[in-house]
Amino acid sequence: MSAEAAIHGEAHGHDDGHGHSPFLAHHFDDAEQQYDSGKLGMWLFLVTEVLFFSGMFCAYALYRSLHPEVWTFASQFLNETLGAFNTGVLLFSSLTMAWGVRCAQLRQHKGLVICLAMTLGCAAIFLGVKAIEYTHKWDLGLLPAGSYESQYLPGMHHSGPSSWLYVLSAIPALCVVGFGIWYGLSLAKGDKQKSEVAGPLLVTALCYFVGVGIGLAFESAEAGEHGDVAHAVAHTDGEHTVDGHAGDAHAAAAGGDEHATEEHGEEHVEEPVADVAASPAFQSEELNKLLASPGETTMVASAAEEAAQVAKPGEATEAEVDQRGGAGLFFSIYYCMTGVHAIHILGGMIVLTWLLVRATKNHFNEEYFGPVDYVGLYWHIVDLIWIYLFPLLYLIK
Amino acid sequence: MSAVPADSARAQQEERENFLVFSKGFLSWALTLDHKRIGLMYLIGVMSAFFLAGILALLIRLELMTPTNTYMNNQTYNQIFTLHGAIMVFLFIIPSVPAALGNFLVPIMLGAKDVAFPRLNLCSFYLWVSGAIFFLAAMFYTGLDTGWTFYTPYSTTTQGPVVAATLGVFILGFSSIFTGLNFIVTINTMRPPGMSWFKMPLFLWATYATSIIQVLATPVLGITVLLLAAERLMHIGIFDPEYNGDPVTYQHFFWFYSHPAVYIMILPGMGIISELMSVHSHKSIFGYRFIAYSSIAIALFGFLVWGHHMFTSGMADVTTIIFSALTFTVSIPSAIKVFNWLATMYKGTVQLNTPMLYALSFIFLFTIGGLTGLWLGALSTDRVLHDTYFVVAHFHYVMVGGTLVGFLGGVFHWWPKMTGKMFSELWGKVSCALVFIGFNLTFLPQFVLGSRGMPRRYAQYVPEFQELHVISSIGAFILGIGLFVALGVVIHSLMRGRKAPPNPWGGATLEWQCSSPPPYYNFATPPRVNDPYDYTPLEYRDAERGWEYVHPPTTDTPATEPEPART
Amino acid sequence: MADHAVSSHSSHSEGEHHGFAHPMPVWQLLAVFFALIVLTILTVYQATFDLGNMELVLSLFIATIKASLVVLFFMHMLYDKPLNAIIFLSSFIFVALFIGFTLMDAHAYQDSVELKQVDSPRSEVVMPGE
Amino acid sequence: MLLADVNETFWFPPKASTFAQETDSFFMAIMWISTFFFVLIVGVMLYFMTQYRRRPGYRGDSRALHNNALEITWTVIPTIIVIWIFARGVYGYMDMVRPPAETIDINVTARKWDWSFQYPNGAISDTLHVPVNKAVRLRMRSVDVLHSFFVPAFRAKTDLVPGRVTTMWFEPIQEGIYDLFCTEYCGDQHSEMIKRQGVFVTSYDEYEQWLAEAAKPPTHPVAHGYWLYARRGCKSCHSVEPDRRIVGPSFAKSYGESLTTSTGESVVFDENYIRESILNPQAKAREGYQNASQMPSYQGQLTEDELMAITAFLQAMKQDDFISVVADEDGLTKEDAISLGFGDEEDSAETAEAGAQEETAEGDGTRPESEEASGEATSPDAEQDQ
Repeated sequence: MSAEAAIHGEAHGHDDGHGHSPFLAHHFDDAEQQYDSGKLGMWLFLVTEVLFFSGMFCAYALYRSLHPEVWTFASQFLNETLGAFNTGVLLFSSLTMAWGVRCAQLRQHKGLVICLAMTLGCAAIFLGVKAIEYTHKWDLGLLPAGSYESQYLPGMHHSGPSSWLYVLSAIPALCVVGFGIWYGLSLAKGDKQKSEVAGPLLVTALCYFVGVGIGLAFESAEAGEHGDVAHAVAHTDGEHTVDGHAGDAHAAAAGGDEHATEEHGEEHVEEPVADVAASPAFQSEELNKLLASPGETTMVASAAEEAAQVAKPGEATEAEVDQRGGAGLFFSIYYCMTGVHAIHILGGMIVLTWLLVRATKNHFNEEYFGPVDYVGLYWHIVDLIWIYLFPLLYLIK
Repeated sequence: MSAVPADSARAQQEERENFLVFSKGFLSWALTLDHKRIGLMYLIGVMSAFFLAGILALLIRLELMTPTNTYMNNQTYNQIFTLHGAIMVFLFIIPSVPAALGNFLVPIMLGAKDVAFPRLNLCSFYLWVSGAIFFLAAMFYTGLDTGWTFYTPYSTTTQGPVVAATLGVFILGFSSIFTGLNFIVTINTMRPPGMSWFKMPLFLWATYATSIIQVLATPVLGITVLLLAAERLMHIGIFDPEYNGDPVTYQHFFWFYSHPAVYIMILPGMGIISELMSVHSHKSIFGYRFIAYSSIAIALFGFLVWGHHMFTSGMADVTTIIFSALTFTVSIPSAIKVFNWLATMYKGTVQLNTPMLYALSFIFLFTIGGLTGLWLGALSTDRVLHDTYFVVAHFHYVMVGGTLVGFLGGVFHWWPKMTGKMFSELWGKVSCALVFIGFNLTFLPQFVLGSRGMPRRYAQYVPEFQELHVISSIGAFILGIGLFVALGVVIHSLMRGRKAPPNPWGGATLEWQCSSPPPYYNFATPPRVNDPYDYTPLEYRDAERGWEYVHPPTTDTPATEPEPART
Repeated sequence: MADHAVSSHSSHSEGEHHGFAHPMPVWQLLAVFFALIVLTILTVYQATFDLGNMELVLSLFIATIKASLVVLFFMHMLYDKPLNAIIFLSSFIFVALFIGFTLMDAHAYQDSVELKQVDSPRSEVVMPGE
Repeated sequence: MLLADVNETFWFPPKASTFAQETDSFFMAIMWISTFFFVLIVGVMLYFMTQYRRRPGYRGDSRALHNNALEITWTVIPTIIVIWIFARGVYGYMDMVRPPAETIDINVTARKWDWSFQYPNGAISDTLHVPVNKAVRLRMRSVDVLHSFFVPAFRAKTDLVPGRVTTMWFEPIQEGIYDLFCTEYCGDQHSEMIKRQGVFVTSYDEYEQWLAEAAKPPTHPVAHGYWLYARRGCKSCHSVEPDRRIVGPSFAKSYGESLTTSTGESVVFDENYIRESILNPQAKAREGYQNASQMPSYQGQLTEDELMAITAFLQAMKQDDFISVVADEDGLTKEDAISLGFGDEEDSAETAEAGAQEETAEGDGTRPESEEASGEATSPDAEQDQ
């Protein structure tokens, strides 16, 4: 082995003493040992990912099993169609990723670039849809426990895409412009390798807006036809608009109650009543509140508190579940789980871009495809986590 | 064989190619991928963290000389004990043995050129550095007063940089995960031919077990601190009773990591002792397989016992009893190790030098630490002793008497290999004696304090306890002096130390087959893999003041002399 | 270090030899993908029925089948070294331990919990979007 | 003074409850087992160290030894011992968590950084009074962070978890005065959240007598306000000496003053401000105190009358002579109150003596009085127990 080449920190990873691959690190004997080490390392990393997510699954299981009525109430605000669509998108990206590994192993460079580009595009669509889901909930006040806003109190009128969406879309928009310019320049210069990178990246950035568009379309379609969500969005979109009456909290809360009972039908009303009635802690808490309230002046009581007192213990309806802030806990867990998952998608997009650059430089072959395989493993575990998140959050009532 | 010219040529080459001086300049260290240099940088890093936290410990002991506020107010005291605990745990004990000594030793003990992922290794070091800077900056900026455990809801309501500190812990956690991951892959895929699992040095078994815990447990700490940060920033309400969250659940999350982390701290120390006891008794290790299996058993059982930190926290009775039962299972493998170490000395040739004295101190102190765990595992006594000074003394006996003393023993043992310099035996022994006496004087009285009911984390206390606190404080200063002497010994050896032979102690593990310090490529020729505890072919050479193989254990390997350099 | 320690290497199936690479056949990839899509549709469909407690079991059962397909084929676990599979699957034992103990404990002490009403002040929050 | 440290030993505080005997003998049993193993291990170690040390003329054997019988022995014997320790621990623990059917129930509320105890007849005190040889059950709540109730002499300890009611019980067997500690870290004054000689174990008659007197609060609003100040947790953070800061601002000479809040607003320290600061403490934090540890809200814990009484007390804190009386060692005694005109003439005669006695014993100015009879809404503690 040449001593010069083995100097650590200078030529690491470029020791061609064994002649097989320019990427064989000096401390490995052959490409297979290197590949196996990397693969073992990646599986171990996936183990840490599983345990990392386990904390949130634990929180989910805990609070779901303790407060099932909250889950029943809150999960109706999630848009199943969008969830299912996103599941499909992620599954498709998994397919293209797995196909990409195959291409790398078979030296199909063109195919690898296309597969990676499609995977990136799917990731962007996923994030676009997610952006719609998030901003829609933010507008409705469906926020984590500390800032959750009751769905039975007057609030802001919501219509069309919110300004949050513009904020979230700023970076993808910048990406479209930047990658567009880069793509144009590389085409003009005739730099094939650069244009092979810039093109897919431009498509990826555009895919985000495709996702946003699809999300908007589904969201409004859902709001139009589906009873569950219509109920949720009722005081914002529908006939029961109560905005502008902040002082009239009493009436609004009552109105919300009736509305819930009417639209919701037998399947949802029965359960929460039984559940809440079965939980004496809530009852006594409610009683305390009522008993303590006569002594209080209105000086510190906000409109919200007044409305809270109006909800009588006897009528333990969805409005009560809502008021108690338990629904906020659901959304805390929802945002934590999907948010951390979305961060993983973003991280995956960064390493996919790195792969794309290397793929255009023809780095991969049947001896050296480790990076594609490892990123593939990572991408699949992100998909795998979503496979569980989708039914747990969106489907199970 | 023209011995003299060949020898001097070899010496010159060794001089030129040793990893410390082979390439020069700041960047050659800062960007190095060499596991030995990274190990040394870690060593300096963790020692600085230890120095800082040690000074804080002395400040605490000084404050506790009197029952009232001596020179700190309560708030300062709370911040200082938080800093002491957090720095010691996250910046010193967890990375001390695995990251500093482990990085240096794991590849060499395997006869490999480097760890499996050198770049990840460097990345892990910089994560540690940035995590440390972040963490310290956050805590010194306004002062964190949550205790190192960040219990909710105190940590969600107190003023202070909790979010920044938890992010620091998050980064440090990743550093720890990457180190563990690297070692598992290295030990799995890079063992040399002939080194089967049961021909591995026991230090590697201990490191392997530690790495398993690092990979499995640390992510849970990651998500816990992340959720805690979210709790503070967005009030997600999972741990905060204000929003019907559950503080006891936080404790489950936290201890699911932090109890196994106790074994991240002690297992590598046990691995060091296994090596030291065997080498310095010049005696093959007793019950190799029992020690190896007990390391793995401790690592796995360690995941089942986290609840014993919560016996009074409001856990349900049934969980409490189950956790108590499981807790006792983990005491058995530790006992097995101690008995095997003792039996190793039987009929051996015990050399009472500095590393061996540290190892014997370890056994003494760890035995106390382990046995006092019996009171805390048993439910009725733990109800009384929980959160008192008894617990403080117990875990210091394990963490300081165990890990720190083991770490110091390991540093002295491998110091000649790492730096190529011998240290002063006399002063080394003096440091060991001071550390031993000072440590016992500090923490033995705390057992009595605890059983009499002195609660922990008290800035002020009732006057009855003063006598014992004063004794404890005096001990702490003796301990501090002992540690400074130890520091002086190693610094002196760097400047004045005599050149170390390749094998000063007569060790049979592979690291003693390369020169001291090793060349940057570790081994000029692939080392002979033999039983790591077979000392029969080793012979002491007065001229070199070191040990050499007299008859190679296998016939087909080349002569002892490495081949001349191939350039 | 002529060869490496972990020498057992799972056999390369199907006679295709690309060094140690094992390219998945295209039909397998497509079949797995369509199976996943069908299962997704199935799980969405079953969610429209009210099955009570069975719903949770059924949804998770379908999700587990989907996850197994992804792990076995897309992640090549079927063709990988057994060690990797053992490592990955054993992580779930620890997840089960963690979740199991925490849940068991929280349920056992629930009778001592007092829930409080959390104010959800819609009118007090100024929406950034307005 | 009734200091009950007569049976204090080197290892243990006084044995003042039924748990003490069992726990202490178990402690000593583990001690002997541990001592045996420790002496064995260290003895063998020292023997081997000297017997096999490297020395001229001695050459040890370096070959491996192995002995499965020995390995099994030192695996099995410790296993049996720890099983016994576990079983005995569970036995003692079951006793600690299973209260008998007949108990005296006392509600404990912990807040940063004080304890308050509510007795079956509604009396609230900041010290714990229990009769000897009767089982006592504590139902404990925390209003802010984790705390832990620990009386070393009773060998009893349990954490208080906000959002939950934790219970514990003990049966005192020896009359005396003991210490109470908080053992779960709770912030700045954690080490002062103790009741130094604040746990009184008395005969049942004395306990009954104390209870009857403790249930009567003063009727004069100022005295009532001070009474609340001393036992509802104000005292641990707010001093009554001018300009002395414990954690929060001093109460002395505040009423009617104009203050600056942390947001720079100017407010007058008047009735409304007091009320808001008690019910919603973070709304208008005073400048310089925004980084102080957060005060818990008293929303729902004080009645209207009690709020009025506290306001009256703060109003009285303008007067120098009143400040000097309440700021001295004994606080506001009955005689002081009468001499200042805040006394309750009708019941002063019979309770003054007992009250004064109580003062000197506790040294913290609490006095026996009863809860204001204000309908059902006495305190949330009382109701949540229903």
